[in-house]
Amino acid sequence: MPAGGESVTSGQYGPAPRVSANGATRLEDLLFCGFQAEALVESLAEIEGEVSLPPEAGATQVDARAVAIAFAMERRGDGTGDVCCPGPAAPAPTLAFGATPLEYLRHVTGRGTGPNGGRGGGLSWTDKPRGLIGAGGPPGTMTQVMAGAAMAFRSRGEPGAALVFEGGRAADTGGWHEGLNLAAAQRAPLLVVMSARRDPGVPHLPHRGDPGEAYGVTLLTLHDEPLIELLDQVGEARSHALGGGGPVLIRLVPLETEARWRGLHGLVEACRAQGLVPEAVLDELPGRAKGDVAHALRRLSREPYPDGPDALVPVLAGEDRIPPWTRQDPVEPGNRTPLNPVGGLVV
Amino acid sequence: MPAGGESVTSGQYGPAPRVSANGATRLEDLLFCGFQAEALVESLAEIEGEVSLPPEAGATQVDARAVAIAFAMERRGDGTGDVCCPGPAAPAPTLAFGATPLEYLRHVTGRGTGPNGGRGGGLSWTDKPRGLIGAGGPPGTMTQVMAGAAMAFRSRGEPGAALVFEGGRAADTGGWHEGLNLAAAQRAPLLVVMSARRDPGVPHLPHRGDPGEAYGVTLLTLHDEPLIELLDQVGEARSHALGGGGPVLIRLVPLETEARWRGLHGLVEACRAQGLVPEAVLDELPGRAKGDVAHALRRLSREPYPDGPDALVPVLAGEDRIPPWTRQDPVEPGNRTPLNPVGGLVV
Amino acid sequence: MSERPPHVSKTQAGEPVTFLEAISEALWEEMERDESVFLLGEDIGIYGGAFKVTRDFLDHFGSGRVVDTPISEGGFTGAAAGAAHMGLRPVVEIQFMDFISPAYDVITNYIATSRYRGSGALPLVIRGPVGGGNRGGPFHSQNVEMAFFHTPGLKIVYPSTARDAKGLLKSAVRDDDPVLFEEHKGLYRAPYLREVLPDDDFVVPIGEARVAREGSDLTIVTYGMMVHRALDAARLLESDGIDVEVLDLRTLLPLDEARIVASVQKTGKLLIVHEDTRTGGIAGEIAMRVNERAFEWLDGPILRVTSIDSPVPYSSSLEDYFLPAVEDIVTAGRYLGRY
Amino acid sequence: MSERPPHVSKTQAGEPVTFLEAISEALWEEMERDESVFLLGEDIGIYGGAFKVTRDFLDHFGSGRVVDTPISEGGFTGAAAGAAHMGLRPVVEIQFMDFISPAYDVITNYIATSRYRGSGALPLVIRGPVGGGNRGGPFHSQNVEMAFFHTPGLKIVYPSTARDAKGLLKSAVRDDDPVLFEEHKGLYRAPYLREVLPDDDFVVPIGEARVAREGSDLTIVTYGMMVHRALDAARLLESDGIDVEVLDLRTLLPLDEARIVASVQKTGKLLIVHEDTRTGGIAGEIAMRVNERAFEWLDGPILRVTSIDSPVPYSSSLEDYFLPAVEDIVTAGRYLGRY
Ligand SMILES: Cc1ncc(C[n+]2csc(CCOP(=O)(O)OP(=O)(O)O)c2C)c(N)n1
Ligand SMILES: Cc1ncc(C[n+]2csc(CCOP(=O)(O)OP(=O)(O)O)c2C)c(N)n1
Ligand SMILES: [Mg+2]
Ligand SMILES: [Mg+2]
Repeated sequence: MPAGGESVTSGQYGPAPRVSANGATRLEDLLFCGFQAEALVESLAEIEGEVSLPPEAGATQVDARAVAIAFAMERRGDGTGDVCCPGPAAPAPTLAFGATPLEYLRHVTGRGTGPNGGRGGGLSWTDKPRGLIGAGGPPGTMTQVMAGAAMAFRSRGEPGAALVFEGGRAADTGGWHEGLNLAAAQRAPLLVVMSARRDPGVPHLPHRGDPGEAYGVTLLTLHDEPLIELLDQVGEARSHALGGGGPVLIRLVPLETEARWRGLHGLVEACRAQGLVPEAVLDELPGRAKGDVAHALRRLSREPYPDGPDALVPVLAGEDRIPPWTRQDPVEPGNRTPLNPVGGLVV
Repeated sequence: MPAGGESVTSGQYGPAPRVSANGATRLEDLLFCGFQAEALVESLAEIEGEVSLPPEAGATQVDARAVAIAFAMERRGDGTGDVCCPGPAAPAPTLAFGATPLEYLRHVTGRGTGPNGGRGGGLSWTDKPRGLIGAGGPPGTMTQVMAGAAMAFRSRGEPGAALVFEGGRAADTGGWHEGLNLAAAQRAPLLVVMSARRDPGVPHLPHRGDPGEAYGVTLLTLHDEPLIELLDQVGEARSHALGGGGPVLIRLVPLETEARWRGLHGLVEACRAQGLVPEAVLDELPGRAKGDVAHALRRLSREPYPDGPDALVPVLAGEDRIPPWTRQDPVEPGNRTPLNPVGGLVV
Repeated sequence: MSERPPHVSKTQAGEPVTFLEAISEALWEEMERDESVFLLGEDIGIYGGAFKVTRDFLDHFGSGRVVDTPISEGGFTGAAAGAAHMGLRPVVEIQFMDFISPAYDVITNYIATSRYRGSGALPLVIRGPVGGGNRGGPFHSQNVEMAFFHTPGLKIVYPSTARDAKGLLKSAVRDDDPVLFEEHKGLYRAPYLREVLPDDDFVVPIGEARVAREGSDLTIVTYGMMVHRALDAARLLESDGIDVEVLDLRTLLPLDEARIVASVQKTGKLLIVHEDTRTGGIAGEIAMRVNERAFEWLDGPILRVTSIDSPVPYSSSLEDYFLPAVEDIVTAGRYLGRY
Repeated sequence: MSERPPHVSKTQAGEPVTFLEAISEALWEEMERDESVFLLGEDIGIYGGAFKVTRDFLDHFGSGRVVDTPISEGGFTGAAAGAAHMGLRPVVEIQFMDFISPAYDVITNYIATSRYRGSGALPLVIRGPVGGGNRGGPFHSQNVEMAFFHTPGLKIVYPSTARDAKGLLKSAVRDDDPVLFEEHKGLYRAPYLREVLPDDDFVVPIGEARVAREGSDLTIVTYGMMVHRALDAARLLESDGIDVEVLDLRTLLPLDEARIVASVQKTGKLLIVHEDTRTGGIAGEIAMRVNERAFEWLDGPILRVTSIDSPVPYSSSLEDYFLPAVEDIVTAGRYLGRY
């Protein structure tokens, strides 16, 4: 049973990244990815209860806009592209940066075959070639972390940008402010999405103003724009950030639940009307995406959970970890006989 | 040697508070307090090196505006007034809320006679009757703490407000944001002064915008206004906050070092011109204030430092603390004789 | 004000309560008893709290005393300190105790030092769910005692029964010092912990360990969820002829050194069991105290059974392996019993 | 780029360096050696750092590699983690280590768990001044090891000599795991620590304790400033006929259990000395390890000399009383010697 590597690369787990170069097939890819994300979110609701899902899995309620935002980035799959933190357990940007539905499902259901062997919660999944950086627990933390990633691009003179998805309440945390302030002071190419996702029954505390205003951060507010427009707007925001304009805050105005994936259907129509994607492809795309997810779900059900001792994976480089001594043959005590309850006899 | 009480009250240490009711003598008091503060800041520079000063003592570079701001509050000295956190080691608001120069000096020089017996650093000095709440270490923390104090007024339906002095860089901390956000959400009567004090050789990271804007917090910017005007403006800010308007952020635009106490002299002239304070009083006021501080300094030089064992003051209620066993007569070891290196023999 | 709702009236009705209901009752009763008690936390009002500990509190006590806060553990814990300075008695809920970490600064630097700095006592309680076994993964499963155990000026309470949860929480609210109160999620609704509590204003004093089982051959010192595993192990060890004493610490700070020492002086053997990870766990301090006060009574090494030194793994198979099991305690108990 | 300034060229010139200069040299050399190394912290650039460790670094390495940050320990430590994900090797300065506490969350929850969560190693160093005796009061004097010692996934280094400071800091920068690096302010400019260092790229491995003095009657395990107090005490105990071995841990996490156990097996007596406060101090873990591995060698109780359980007091008289003194170590050493 593989316990998951230290640092996950696409080569090790699952197929090579399905990220195409930006260009002719980008819209097709975007649609495919969007329909996969929609299907994944539905399937998570289905399997909930059956399998254990991480506490953060509620945060999957992103919408089609998240897919378009991710697609406005430079996604490469070879370690040279932009980087993205999709927010905890959020499928859309994860797929957009090249993960497959099966990898995603393995991950959130804690399979032994998953990218960290079932150890991490949330979307603690970092895949350097694909540009994925996994989230931690507290809201706001990843704005700090991705500020640092953006600073790294800048200090190396590389033309990359960092994208992070946070929920709306993350801006209540001091950590979020510290991250944004630092990124602004450093004019780091950071895009912070404040997505309007689930809230546990309580309304946001009203931010009466723009939370990035203190730092001179550019604000982009997105409503229900057509996804093609949105792609352009976010693309421009990225260029602005890359050009030394500093971070951009992208605020997603909440959509009704029914409206969350509407943008995809609008995009299909736009593609059809303008002939951007062949009709035949547009027709079979949603079905293929759903089929993919259905296949992944079936396959998932046959994938094993890790074995208990896989919990012993090192927390430090070069550290050999042995099972608790109570799970080994205890040594006999004796007068001045070396005791070694921690494992084996000491010589 | 008194080791300092648990919680300092004015009755225990030094004379009763010198806070007069707002009214006719308020300007006289303000001037007196201002000249005392000016003299205290000078004397601190003098005694530096001679005695140990807390690392925060550099933060004493507030100016005359701080005195006026404090005087715009309801200072009572009987536990029913407004509360104030003067910022670390800042003399002006401390005196304005009723501390004497001698108490102040005892405190910052860590005398055994000081309000916490030499144990606290900074201005960790809480005096409930006077309304003083002592600062902790990190910038921003006291905005959180004073937000809670303001919430307490509000939840009890009492007409009090909380005032906190922070340095300009405090707004870089997440803690500051969390405090202000909470106060704003609760519409708590909190006045946050961002004072422009020392900076260790580095310019502020530019806040390009208003750091309170995100929370809908009212901003009051003070330049070099006459102190009488300033009293009114801050008084209005206080009323606004008390009336349910929520926190007010008071930004002090930095003054040149020479200009820091100029407001006092302007106030003397205004009082003279408008006959607000008798001439004779205005003439002898600065000298009397200086004399007071000089006397306090002389007296201070005769005041003892605490004895070492005073360090054993309890950290928890009802806890008896005994000296380290190595500073007592160690007990003799013996086979199955109760050892008690921690103090005395166990029976 | 509305009537007292059923889920905080069970004791009044003579019915058994769960560990969680005991906590709700304690809070409700303290808020009724003392106007200065008020609650702060994320989603505790309208939503009633992530685990519903404060369900219906907002309706009854109003938004002045049940304060829904922004996600800002540092900010609202700091505010609690300010309110405590003003004579209020705040009870802070941390949604999952893992998220007390953003408040680490204000708790250790400001709150814990207040009394010593001459800034007066800060009576406040910080409470919330801890512990593993719930498939919560690394961010929703931690025990937090060792983050604060080293800080002079704090008290740490960690009950294992409904009775102690209620009685200790009431004591914590009345205490003049800041108290961290850990509630194991696995105990919240455990059927085996349901009990009928006395229908009076009982409190359980902070600082006193409880003998959960008397024995003469081996002392197991433990707390929280592990009390129940230790008791299971003790029953199994009985058939090996090993008579185990189980001491439930209940309060971790200050440590009830006297009762630990007394038990070790009786049995001569000490096993410490904690759910928290191994290195730097509380076992160390207990070992030092016993060395200082009862070394000559030791008839064997002080040993410990703990979780493995790693973040709490997410998959159930891994988490089960990570946590101390009854068999681990039995193995260690046999080892010491034969020693 | 400017020339290498004199205060980081002393070793090259064959001159002795202070503890502080050794640290500056280590940073300078690592930045020259590896382009991915960069510095973040408050006032480290233009101002050169509160203790001037990074004086002239900004001029030489530029603002891309010497980053003056806002006051936001959490924010810039988190950013360091992000940069480390990208293959950089950040070295974070905390102006006073007391102020690592706002970064407690991101260090323990995010950074320490990264490798285990499958998010890859995070090679970064967090360094800064610690320790008392400088009249800094409660907020500028703390030792911070026990805030992090309990967190799996971190390393903690605490040198006591200029040589170790330089060699260990270089190792820390090259290490693939996050390392906390504590620098005692009292050692920074201590004249007795000035020494001529080898003019080559030497490193001191993390994880290995050092025998600072050999002896046969009693082992003192200690680190940091207390190494020097323990050595003073050992000299005094010699006249009592007690031959003391002093073990300087150098690395606190992971603990060099093997060397501690070996020494105790030789002497049969163990005294632990730490400047940090008593309850929950590192002595506990050492006591547990020795119980687990060498109980039968013990000819006396494991004892400890530590600071008093309180915040660090401000007045010099109080602080001197609070800190462990040479006489305290001598008293404890005599007690164990006679045992
Ligand atoms: C420091 C911290 N406090 C509390 C939590 C528990 N928590 C997880 S998600 C969440 C709500 C987040 O809201 P928002 O940022 O709007 O994100 P959404 O889930 O709505 O996308 C809370 C309170 C946490 N993870 N970390
Ligand atoms: C969390 C934290 N980080 C760093 C410090 C060290 N420090 C003390 S004062 C200060 C500068 C504060 O600047 P500002 O807020 O402008 O206050 P000023 O001293 O200028 O009044 C710093 C960095 C600290 N006390 N706490
Ligand atoms: Mg939300
Ligand atoms: Mg300033």
